[in-house]
Amino acid sequence: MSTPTTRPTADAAREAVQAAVRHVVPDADFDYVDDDTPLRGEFELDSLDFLGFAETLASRTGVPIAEADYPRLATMATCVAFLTGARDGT
Amino acid sequence: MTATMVKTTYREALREAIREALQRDERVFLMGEDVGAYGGCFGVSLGLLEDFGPERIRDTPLSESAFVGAGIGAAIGGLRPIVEVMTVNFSLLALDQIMNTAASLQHMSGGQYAVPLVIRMTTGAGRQLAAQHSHSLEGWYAHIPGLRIVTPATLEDARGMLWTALEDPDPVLVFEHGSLYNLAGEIAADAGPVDLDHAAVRRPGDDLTLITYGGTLGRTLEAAEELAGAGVSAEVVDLRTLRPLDDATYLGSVTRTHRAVIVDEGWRSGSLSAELSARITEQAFYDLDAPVERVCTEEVPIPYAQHLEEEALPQVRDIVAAAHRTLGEQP
Amino acid sequence: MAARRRTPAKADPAAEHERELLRTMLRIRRFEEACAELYSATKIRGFLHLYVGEEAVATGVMSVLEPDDAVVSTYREHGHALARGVPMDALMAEMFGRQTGCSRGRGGSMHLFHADTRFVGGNAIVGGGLPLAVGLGLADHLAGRPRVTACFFGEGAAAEGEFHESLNLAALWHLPVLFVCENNRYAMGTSLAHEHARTDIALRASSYGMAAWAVDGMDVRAVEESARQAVEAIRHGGGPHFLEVRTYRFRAHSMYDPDRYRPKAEVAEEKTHDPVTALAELMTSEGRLTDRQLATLEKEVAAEIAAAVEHAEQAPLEPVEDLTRFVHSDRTPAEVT
Amino acid sequence: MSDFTMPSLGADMERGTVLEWLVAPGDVVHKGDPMAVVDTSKAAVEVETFADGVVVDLVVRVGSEVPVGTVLAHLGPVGAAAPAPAPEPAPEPEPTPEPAEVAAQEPAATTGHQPVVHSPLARRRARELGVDLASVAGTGPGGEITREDVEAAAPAAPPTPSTVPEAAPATTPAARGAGRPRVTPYARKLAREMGVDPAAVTPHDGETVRASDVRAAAIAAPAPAAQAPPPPAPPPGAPPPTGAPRPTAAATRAQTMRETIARLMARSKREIPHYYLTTTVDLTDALAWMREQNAGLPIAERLVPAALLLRATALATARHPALNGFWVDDAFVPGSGVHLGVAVSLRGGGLVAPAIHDADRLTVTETMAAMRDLVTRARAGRLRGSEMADPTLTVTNLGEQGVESVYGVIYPPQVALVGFGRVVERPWSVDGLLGVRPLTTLTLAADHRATDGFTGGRFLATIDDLLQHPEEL
Repeated sequence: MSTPTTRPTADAAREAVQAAVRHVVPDADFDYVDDDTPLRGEFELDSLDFLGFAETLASRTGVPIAEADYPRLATMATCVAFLTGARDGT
Repeated sequence: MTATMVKTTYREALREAIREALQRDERVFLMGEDVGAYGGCFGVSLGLLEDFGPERIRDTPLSESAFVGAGIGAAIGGLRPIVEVMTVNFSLLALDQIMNTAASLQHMSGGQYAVPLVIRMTTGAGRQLAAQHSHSLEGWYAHIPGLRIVTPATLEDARGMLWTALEDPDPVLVFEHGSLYNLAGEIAADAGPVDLDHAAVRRPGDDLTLITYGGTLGRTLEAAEELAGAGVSAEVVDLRTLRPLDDATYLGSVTRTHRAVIVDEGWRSGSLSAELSARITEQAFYDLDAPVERVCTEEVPIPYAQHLEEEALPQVRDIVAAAHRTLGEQP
Repeated sequence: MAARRRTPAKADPAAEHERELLRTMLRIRRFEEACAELYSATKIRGFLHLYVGEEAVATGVMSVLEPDDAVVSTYREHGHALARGVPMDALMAEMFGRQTGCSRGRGGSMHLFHADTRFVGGNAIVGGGLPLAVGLGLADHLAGRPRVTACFFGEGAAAEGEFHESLNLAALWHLPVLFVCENNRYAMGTSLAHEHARTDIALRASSYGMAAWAVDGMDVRAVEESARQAVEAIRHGGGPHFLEVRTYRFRAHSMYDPDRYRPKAEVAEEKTHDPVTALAELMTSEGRLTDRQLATLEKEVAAEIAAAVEHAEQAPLEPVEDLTRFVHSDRTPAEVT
Repeated sequence: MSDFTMPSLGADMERGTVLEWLVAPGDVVHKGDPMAVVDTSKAAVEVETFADGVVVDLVVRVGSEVPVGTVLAHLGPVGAAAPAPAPEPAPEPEPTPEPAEVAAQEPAATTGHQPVVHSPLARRRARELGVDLASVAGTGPGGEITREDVEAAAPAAPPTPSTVPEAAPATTPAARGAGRPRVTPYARKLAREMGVDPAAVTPHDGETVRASDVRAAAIAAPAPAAQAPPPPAPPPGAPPPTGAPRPTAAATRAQTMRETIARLMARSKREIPHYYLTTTVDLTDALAWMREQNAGLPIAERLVPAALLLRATALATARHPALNGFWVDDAFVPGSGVHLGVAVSLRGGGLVAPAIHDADRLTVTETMAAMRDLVTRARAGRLRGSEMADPTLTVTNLGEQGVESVYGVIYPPQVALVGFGRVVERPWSVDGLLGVRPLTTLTLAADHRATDGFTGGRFLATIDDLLQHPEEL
């Protein structure tokens, strides 16, 4: 995985999160999911699903995701913040 | 295990087996059309005449019935003949001796006359030899009680089956598929006799069982490889001995995989594949998760033209398609 | 020849020998007559091919063979088996399909085998025994044993490919085989002239480069003399020999045969050359056989047959559990020689 | 005095007809003389006498057919017979009268209520159409009921709605059972063993119920008491009927699966005397080790806790074979390997528990890969038959769904089920000090017929112990 030179925009990050969820839950419906809904609970992601979700997310955005980062992928809001590098970007 | 490996071919392995037999037992001799001066129609006995002389590497006239019968008589008379019938097609001229005499003598004499005879012959199609030189009749011979039918498909079996066959007190027919003679590979330098009682699992698998022997083993293994690419794990069973059939091995496999595809170069009707299918149905019916599939030769005298011959014979794609059918899938 | 008792004999060995020939022919004749009756009474089943009229052939040829020699026969082989010395009890038990039969009840009339006397069977495929005999000869040839294999077949076999293949092979390899063609003039119901463009079988055999001649098969002494010459030549490296023995079968081909294909007058005429009575009359006229001796002989033969029938009636059946025994050999390779 | 009888001239001859007498009473005959001409139905044969004597009388007339062994004539001793010049002349050999062979035609009428139906096709159509054959009048030969008769007797509309086009040729699989899928023998056997009604199983190819379909229907949550993923509503947009098993007619499918679970679990609770054991496992070291392994690994290769739990269970199972296998016919049959059934929830409802084969021989990484592969394929409907068929012990990880412990119902004929609860952080005493530790509750439901609590206890202790030394996994 190459080191990203650019971070996704918030919209791109949001889109990537949705795509990554749909990768494991093809019919996932985001219409009723607000930014603070826990994704694992909402979409019944088990640990393997979550692994697939994280994997897709990383490959789509180019943002490396360490195991320690998993807690930051809890909701749409935290995901977007993490991916766009709100605080600790490089 | 640090067995030294040597390069060999199916043809050379057969020749070494004959040579070893001639050396080990002075009662052994080879007899058949053009086995001596010519070196064997397929070159198997090339050079043996020079080493063993014309009494033991014995050319015969074109009299299949007489020299096969003479082999039977010589076996009763205390020798251990290896009779080469050039091809299975010509063996029909000796069918009376093979069936009415060799196979029957032991029983109809109430056990007084065993016939320790080995008859070798080439079988099979695939070389554009047309209808009269392309038969696969080993399954037909496997119909006959009193005979043992073996079909070496590997270098080890080509090297090892002959001696075990000679040790058998009853007639053994060895069918060598014509497409195998040039098969090359490595074999242990000390490779020797092999057992004739068991089928061999040539490739383990879980999803279905491909049952074959002789000339179609190679294609069946290819098919298994292709299936693996599609996520299907196919077990390949090489029957090795067509009579008596080692039921335990292939039925055990089918009982585990629940699906069977039989690949047999013989014609379908009244064939060995039919026998296998029947036995599977008789003995493993409640373990079948799909109807037994058979991949056989089209019911036609084998035509000369290459594309027609290819179409007539079992091909990898046919095996793969049959395998998928047992899985209830489109290939 | 187990059940045989010696008739009181003068010191004339030739006469004694003739009486033995007569005894053998009588044993065959009476045995087969008994078989016909037992067949009609359903004690014997399957096909029953009788040798009545042809007894001199088997008797004459077997007389000159050694115990080590081998005999390959046809499906009309009761006479061959008896003359070769297969015990009558074992033969009759086989006709009855019993365990003590010479083929344990698996062969019947057409497949009598007896390894002890190297009687390699009744072969019921016309011509099928010839290649086998060639192979037995080949084994002796390769092993350097001075043995002879006598191979019997009818003139019908001369139309089979195996006949020609085998004669050629035996001559080509110079094998110790005596081919005995029992020419009884009918291949089942087809007469010689209907079947062969060239009816002189011996002549055809000689074309393969082996000594071949014809002999009167109704005269046991002529058959014996011819066979003696042939066997001696073979045993001394003379290669295969061929005897065409001209004979006649007095009865139909098998029990079921209405015998429509040959004139009754012909049969009647041939019966006047009955080899059994011919020898008996000759010996009587020349003073080597008394009526009393003949009567004794008949009585002894009748007793032997009665005992054989009695044995067969009492003999056990092979247990059905052993049905598939002998499909493959019970023996290890070392035990098969 | 002796009898001259009808001889048997061949194995197939049971009777013979006297065509002609060649002798007359008073004639002296000798052994071997022909007595009569007999028609064996194959040929006319002269038959001989096996005895000498004088013909006393002829018992059977010319033209008579009699069984083998019947006395045809009597013979007396030579010289004993009266001269009897030509008494009662033997009947003239006249042509055999034609036997009165008017083979009575079978009456065509059928008797009573017994329908004459030999045609499997007619029988099948009757079954398909719900026609009572006893009520059908046959128009075929001998009153035979034909397919047309059955169809004419059928109600106007087929009793079961069928999507099969009428014109489908009889050879197409779709036409075989009027919409009712075929069931393979193995699937049938499996269904019986698992208490599943094969008729209620939906085949994934829309045509043939195979073992995998039965498994899919039967292997529901091994712990239905605790397992309660609410059957979700059918997903929008019905998928094509031949697609993956997952979303086909979800409501029906969920219903079927529900019924199967009901039957199977009822059987389990009816037949299996369960005992339950539970223990709490400290996962501190295991998770730390896992994080260490995962550090620097691409996401695709990282481990999840379930892989460690499975691995530990597999190793423990290999060491306690009494829990690994089946209770069949009142006896324990050990499994041929450690094939761990892994409960996988299907999106759209239901669970399957396919096997990881020989799980005890896999490393943690391989276990992880096998689990990922299995779950992916389970949800794509691409499980292999063998995976569906032969788990020897099932593991459920309902902790993923948030519960703290699961007391499962054993999936028959297996004899044990292992459950892992959620990993929770709790106060925990270690070496006399209190700390906060990640814990999971490990449970065992086991068949008391196969093992006792002592065995089960040691088994759980082994899993616990293994998880304390993750580097040895």
